[in-house]
Amino acid sequence: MIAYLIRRFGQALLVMAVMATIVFFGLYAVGNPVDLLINPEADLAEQEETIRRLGLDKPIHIQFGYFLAGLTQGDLGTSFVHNRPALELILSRLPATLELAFMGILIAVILGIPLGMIAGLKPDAPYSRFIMAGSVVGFSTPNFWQGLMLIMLFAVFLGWLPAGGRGETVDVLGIPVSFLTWDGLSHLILPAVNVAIYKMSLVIRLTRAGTAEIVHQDYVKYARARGLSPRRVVGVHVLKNILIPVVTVLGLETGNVIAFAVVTETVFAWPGIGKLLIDSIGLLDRPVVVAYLMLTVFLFVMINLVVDIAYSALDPRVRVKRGKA
Amino acid sequence: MIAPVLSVRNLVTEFDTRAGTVTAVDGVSLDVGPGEVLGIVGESGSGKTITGFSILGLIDKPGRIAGGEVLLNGQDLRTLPEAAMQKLRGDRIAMIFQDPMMTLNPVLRIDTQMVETIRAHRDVSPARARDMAAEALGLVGIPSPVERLRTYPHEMSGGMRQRVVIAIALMLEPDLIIADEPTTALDVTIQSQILSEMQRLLAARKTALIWITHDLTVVAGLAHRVAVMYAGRIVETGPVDDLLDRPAHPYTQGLISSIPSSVPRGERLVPIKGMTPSLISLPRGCAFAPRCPRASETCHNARPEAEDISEARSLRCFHPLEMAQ
Amino acid sequence: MKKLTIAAVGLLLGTVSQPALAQSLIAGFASEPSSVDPLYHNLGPNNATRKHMFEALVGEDENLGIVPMLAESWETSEDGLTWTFKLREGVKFHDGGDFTARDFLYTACRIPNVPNSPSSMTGFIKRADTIEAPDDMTVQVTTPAPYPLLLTDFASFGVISASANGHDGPVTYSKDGCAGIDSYLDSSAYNDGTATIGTGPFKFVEFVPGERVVMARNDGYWGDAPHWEEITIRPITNEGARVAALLAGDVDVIEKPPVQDLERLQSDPNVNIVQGASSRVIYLHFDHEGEPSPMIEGTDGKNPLKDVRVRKAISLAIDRPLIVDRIMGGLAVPARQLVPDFMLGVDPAIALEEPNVEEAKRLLTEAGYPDGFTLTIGSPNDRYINDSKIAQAVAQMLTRAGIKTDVDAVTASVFFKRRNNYEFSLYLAGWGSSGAGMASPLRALVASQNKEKGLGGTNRGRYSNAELDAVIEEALATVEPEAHLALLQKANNMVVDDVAILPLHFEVTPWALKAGLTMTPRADQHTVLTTVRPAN
Amino acid sequence: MSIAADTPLRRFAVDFLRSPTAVIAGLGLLAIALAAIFAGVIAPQNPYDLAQIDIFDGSLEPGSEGFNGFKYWLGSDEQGRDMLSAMIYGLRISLMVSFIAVSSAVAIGMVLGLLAAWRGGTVESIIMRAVDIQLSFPALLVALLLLAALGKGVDKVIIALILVQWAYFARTVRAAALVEIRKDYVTAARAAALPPSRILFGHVLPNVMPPVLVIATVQVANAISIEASLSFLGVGVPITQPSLGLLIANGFDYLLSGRYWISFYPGVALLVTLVCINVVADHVRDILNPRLQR
Amino acid sequence: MTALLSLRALSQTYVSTPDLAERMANLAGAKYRELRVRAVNEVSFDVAEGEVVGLVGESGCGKSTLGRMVVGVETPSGGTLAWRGATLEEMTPEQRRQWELEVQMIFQDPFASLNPRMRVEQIIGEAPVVHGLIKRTERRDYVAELLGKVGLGADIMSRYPHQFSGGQRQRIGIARALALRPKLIVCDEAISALDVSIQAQVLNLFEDLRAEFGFAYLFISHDLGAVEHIADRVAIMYLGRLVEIGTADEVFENPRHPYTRALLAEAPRIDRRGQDFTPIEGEIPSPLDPPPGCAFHPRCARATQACKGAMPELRAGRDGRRTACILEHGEQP
Repeated sequence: MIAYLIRRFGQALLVMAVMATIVFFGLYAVGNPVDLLINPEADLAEQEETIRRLGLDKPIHIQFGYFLAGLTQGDLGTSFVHNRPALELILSRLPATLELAFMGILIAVILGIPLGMIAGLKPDAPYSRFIMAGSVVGFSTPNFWQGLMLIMLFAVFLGWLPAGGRGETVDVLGIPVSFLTWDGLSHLILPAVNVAIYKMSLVIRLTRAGTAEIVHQDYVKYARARGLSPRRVVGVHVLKNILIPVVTVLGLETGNVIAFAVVTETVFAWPGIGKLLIDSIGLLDRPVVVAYLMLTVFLFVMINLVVDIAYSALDPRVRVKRGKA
Repeated sequence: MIAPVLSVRNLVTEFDTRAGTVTAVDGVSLDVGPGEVLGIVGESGSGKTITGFSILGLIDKPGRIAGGEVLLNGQDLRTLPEAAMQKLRGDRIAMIFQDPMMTLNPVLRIDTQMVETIRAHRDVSPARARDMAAEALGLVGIPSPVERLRTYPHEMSGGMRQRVVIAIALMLEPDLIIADEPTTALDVTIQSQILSEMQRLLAARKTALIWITHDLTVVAGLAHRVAVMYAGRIVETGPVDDLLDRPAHPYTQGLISSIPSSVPRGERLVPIKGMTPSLISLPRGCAFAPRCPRASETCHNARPEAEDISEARSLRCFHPLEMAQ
Repeated sequence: MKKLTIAAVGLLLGTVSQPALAQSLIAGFASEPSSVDPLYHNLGPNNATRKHMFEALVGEDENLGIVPMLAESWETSEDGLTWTFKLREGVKFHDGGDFTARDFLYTACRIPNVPNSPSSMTGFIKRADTIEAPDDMTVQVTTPAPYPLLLTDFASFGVISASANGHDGPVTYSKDGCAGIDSYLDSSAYNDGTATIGTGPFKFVEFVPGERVVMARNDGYWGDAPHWEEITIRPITNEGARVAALLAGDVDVIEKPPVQDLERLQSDPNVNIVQGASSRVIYLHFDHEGEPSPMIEGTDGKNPLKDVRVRKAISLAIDRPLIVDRIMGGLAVPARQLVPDFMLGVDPAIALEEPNVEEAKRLLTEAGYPDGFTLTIGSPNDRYINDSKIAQAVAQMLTRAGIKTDVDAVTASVFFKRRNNYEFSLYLAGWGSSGAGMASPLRALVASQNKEKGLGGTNRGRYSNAELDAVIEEALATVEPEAHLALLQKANNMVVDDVAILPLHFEVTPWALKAGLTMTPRADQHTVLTTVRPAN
Repeated sequence: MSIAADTPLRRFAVDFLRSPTAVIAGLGLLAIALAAIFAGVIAPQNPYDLAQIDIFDGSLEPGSEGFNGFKYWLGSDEQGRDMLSAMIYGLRISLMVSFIAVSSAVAIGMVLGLLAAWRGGTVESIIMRAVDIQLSFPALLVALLLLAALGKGVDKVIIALILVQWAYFARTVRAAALVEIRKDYVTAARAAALPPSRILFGHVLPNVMPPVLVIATVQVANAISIEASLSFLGVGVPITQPSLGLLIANGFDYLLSGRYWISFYPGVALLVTLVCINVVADHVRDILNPRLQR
Repeated sequence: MTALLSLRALSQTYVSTPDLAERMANLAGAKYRELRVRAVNEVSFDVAEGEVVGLVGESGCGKSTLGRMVVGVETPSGGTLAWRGATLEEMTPEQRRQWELEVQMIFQDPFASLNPRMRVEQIIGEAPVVHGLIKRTERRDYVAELLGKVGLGADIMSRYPHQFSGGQRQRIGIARALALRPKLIVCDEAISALDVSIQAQVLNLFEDLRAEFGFAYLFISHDLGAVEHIADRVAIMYLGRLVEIGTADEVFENPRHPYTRALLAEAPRIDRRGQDFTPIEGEIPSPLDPPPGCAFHPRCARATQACKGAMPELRAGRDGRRTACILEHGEQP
């Protein structure tokens, strides 16, 4: 287990280092943030002054050196635009994104697994075909288009739910969450559904494929031969085995949601890190972009870790390989 | 004669495939008495495994039991509702599967799988069920059964796993155990251990056993009576010594003479020519006719019916071998 | 007329008698202020937000005319080098402190010293040699040369409270740093509200980046009491989402509804559209220097854009009213000069050109390009209203006149980088003029690049005309209004005659409000919620 | 032995034709591909030729006639582009981008994956670490950053898509190849002392292809979707050569204004294309999955 | 005369060393150590031209690994392997090629051993063309001839493996091995996946081919009956080591090693009825952690203290038979 953790963190550090370096130099190549930050009426002298003030007059490798020096002290740099530590800026937006991501995943799982199992148990029934057709469509349409349609339908035509933004939040342990009030929840539903549709289609497909395969396994037939009730066979013997691929994929998808939230957050004006990233890329706010990427990699690794732990809780066979000593 | 525990009459099981309906089990009749071991011998595709599942009523789509009776202690199981069948499986009739790797659910501990079986049939406390499970494990020669209960299937060797499965089968003292090639996947020394345990336990309990195998040599040492299956039909039955020493059906004769140890070293084997027919395109007459050295015109056109050729033996053949005595 | 007055009074009474109704306002902004520190970042949304809480020494009305604000009156000395501002009496900061000349001096001191400012306000005070306070209610400013745009500069930044910034003693301003002040507050002190103390009609309540800025009515405001008890600014960057939020009732007013939605919004009884001409001109700038020019082909390495006949041909080929009609949905005013009619420096004698493709082709032939050439227009695709669509329409029109034109539309960051590296032969951009009127685009867009004099800062077409430079410099040193105007017009005529730059249109800024609300549009496109009020 | 089945390909075809849904989707896909390939012949207008489109005909409703008599069956956008033509050409861009990107990614991933599986050791470690790094990062973000750095352009979108997809194939190929290499037919080939290149490309590769092809099909759909999302976010293909995604993004501005057709029809076209691809891929996967066969 | 194949102390050890992360973890107190599996442990025997040697053992005893080393698919980690007197190290490229071609293999699983995407003609004819044994134009005729030898018609040449039954596939696999004109064929459980009635056919085919071409076979199997039937000499393996080797008659009639005895006693036979099984106890130990001394001692009824101490050597006893058991050796004069 220790070796496993070391391996994981080693890999994370490597990815973070590679990414940070590439992006640091990559964004430098894109352009000069001052061109965007500065008021166009400012004259050339003032532009140069700003460049100097932000440390952008130095050669790129020197800037990178400063960045590395800061890094050793846990300083990921200060946003050019917001004049706040990049990490703090991201962390302030992170709860919103995480809330969105987890709500989306939750919806996907709560609806997706039962639907997928139904479709897998009775693959030829009309309702199963309907579920699968729906999942193909959900799987196929781009996220932004779905978001748009949701807004059109529920916010504009029906007027049931707000079209965007984050509603009222309540602090829980110092973290603002919005699902505890009706206002907050009503703002959360549409974007969460937007996030959920694709994941749900994925979960349905995975669950269906898993169910269709697992019901033919010997141990399922054996469970029936032992006189177990169908409820127990499906609810324990089949479900627990299906959860293994579903958890694996969902773990990866949670990371993807955090990244893909870029689109959803743009469409729904959800104040999360995805929007921050788009804005920061647009404004070439390099410290924020680099810090975002490093944080995302870190989150990925943490999520993968959690997934692996969940995975070994679900699948005892994995533990042997890990536990060898 | 003592009333048989299980009596199967004219059992027919069909499968719908793309190429049409396939009769996997075609008019099978057999009896097993208390404490008796019946060996069903056949090559792959002969329908021996399907026969086992048909007795338990575990035939899934696209298959179905198309006719016949399955009498357990005189009661026709085919008329029982599914709920009653479910109560019966694992309790009155237990089954042991071929591959001990695939039989136990890999993600559930041994105790979970044993306790759920007991509690599906007996109204006992979980603690009592655990005690029963541990007792059963001890009975089949598993050392330190209480600790073993907490392990997962993959943590055991193949032989140990098969012992667990046998323990589960014996646990509720069924009237009948159907064992489908339970030692094929095991090494010779382990097979020998399992066979020895089975002999010991069955003799003590008067449990009827149907032992399905492709290996005549195992049957020779274990069974009281033998039924030989070919292409979905039982072609010959009889007491083990009688049948193996004086086979009447050319197929049985062929099987015996295919066994290398049946002839002295250096002598040529006399194999059956040709290959096992596909169930999709069975010949019109006797299914064995194309491979049979004794086949006549009749054999190619008409199906032989089962006939009793002596008190204990029956046969499906137009041209049986002469039996000494 | 009398009836109307009664109705108005009734409405006023109604509002007074029902103070609980509709007293809070939520606005959807297209972009978010990067800070609520008024001196941190010279950026549209920051300045718009600032106007609610912080006031400048002098104000700009909706057409960017100069009006008294914290200074009640001012005068210039004979030589045009000394300005004396009389401050308004009785103005109090949100924390109850009195506004005095000391605060203005402190503001001037902090401007060049805001930590990490990405785009500071320094340009607005650097023309001043000295800033002094002869008494608490007077500010005296001297400039090294006559400088007519000082008022515009002083209208551009909000005055902060010295005390709230932790400075209690007297302030002495000096260009090289103010004695006695060692450090200045970081903008984070503003973002959390500790230093966000102004004199404006609204007080700071909270700033949640990415989510909202909330402000409450300043009951001690010296001017007209604002209508709203609480206002909230929510950034909703996506156009569609912004409209949807308005239609769904999440917000009461949005800025910059997409022009393509206006038609529908206008017919919606629940929505009221307000629009006003802005000072932002959308223009095409030529590469006046590159030879060969990077994005021109088929001319054997020559840069045809250096030939005024080609520039005239391009101008003639473009049907500006058609662009305004089809691409801008009527929400723009075709332009030939760099600032709109209501601003200083426009020459009413210069009429809009009639598009004439035949004449354009003739001019091209005359210039030696009978078969035209191949050209690519550079354009941002997310900076101005329909920017890349305008570029496409222009490309279409130029193609019809014989210049095969393609469009290279990229995101703003990339566009500006490439523009500043002179990678375009012809590019589309926009310019929002300040209250200075024509002087603003003249000195930035067409004056030769000159770092010392602060000229040509955005002249990325590298147009250089010594004669024009002389006129502009003279105008910028002439304080006397009429003479100043005459010089601006003279320069303007030179620019138009030489087709130095090619204005396409002025943006008209739309706002969409809930039915029953109205507001005053501003030419600087700032959304100032103080002007939002129930319509009658 | 199944009837009339001769070659693996023919067997596959027979299985495929058994599902009406898959056949319809396959035919739809074929029609879409043909329309895209022969866009120049089929489309009534060349939407990329600025001399052919006229701003006078901007924003016409479906079925309207332009002022020179041209019929806009699906309406026109604000530039006067015929939506039908723009969609056909957009489809071409979308399909071309994703097809080139995915086939390049397959080629790269396949070579590296086979190499990793065959050589093992350090070569495998290096390749697989690179794959891990690539995969531990969401595709959209990588593409977004890359395009921010490279700028717009069809070629750049393709590069970005290759970069985000190669690792996926490398991993799949390696996993599949490891399974195949352990199989006896490879041992037999090695026992027969066949040259490694022959074993790898002649024996292993054809058996690794089926799962790769299924994934490739899905990835084509994915690539189309990512490209559309990138264009929506404003970093995709150039505006004068709109893909379906860019057409939708462009029409997004007009959706609420009642000019639904600018966004709606490209959206439908995209949906139909992606659904067809996914249905075909699903079915192919089912055929190739031995565990689902009855 | 020199043996065709001779193995001397041939070993195959798989080592997995802790990686960087595991070594770092060890610094923090974890106990990752090197894992060593001695799959084949100092095995020595010869195969003469035309001789059939049966190699018997239970799963995991290393018999397949041994077979793979003999055909050159795996490289031994120790000991020597010599073909026609030349060891691997000494072989000239020409000798090496000869060894590679002259030793061929037939596999257990008739489904996995044929490339599903090749036609029969290519499966059988590819290697001889590549190695220049025949010309490309001669391939059809050559393959047809080989198919005839294994009892299949030439008309199946353009079919794919999935169109055949297990027995037919095994015959195709045999034809593939024949195509390189081998001298030694390693049969790795070559009949155990087949139906009983087909097993006999294939066994007969092996004997016929041997009679025609004079092959030597290394016949690896867990099926004592088949080995007894076909082998001239028999070698018994347990946990990577050879425990007994001798002529088939000797070994089957008079097994010396307790393990051989147990195997023979426990193998079911058609002529043993109503058998009272008296199995040896325990399970095969993990090759990762083999018992000290004689690996069989934990299961051996006759084991003494001495058995735990030292690994008994494979020593020649009377009549050229070799047995690895100290009890056997002790009995000898």
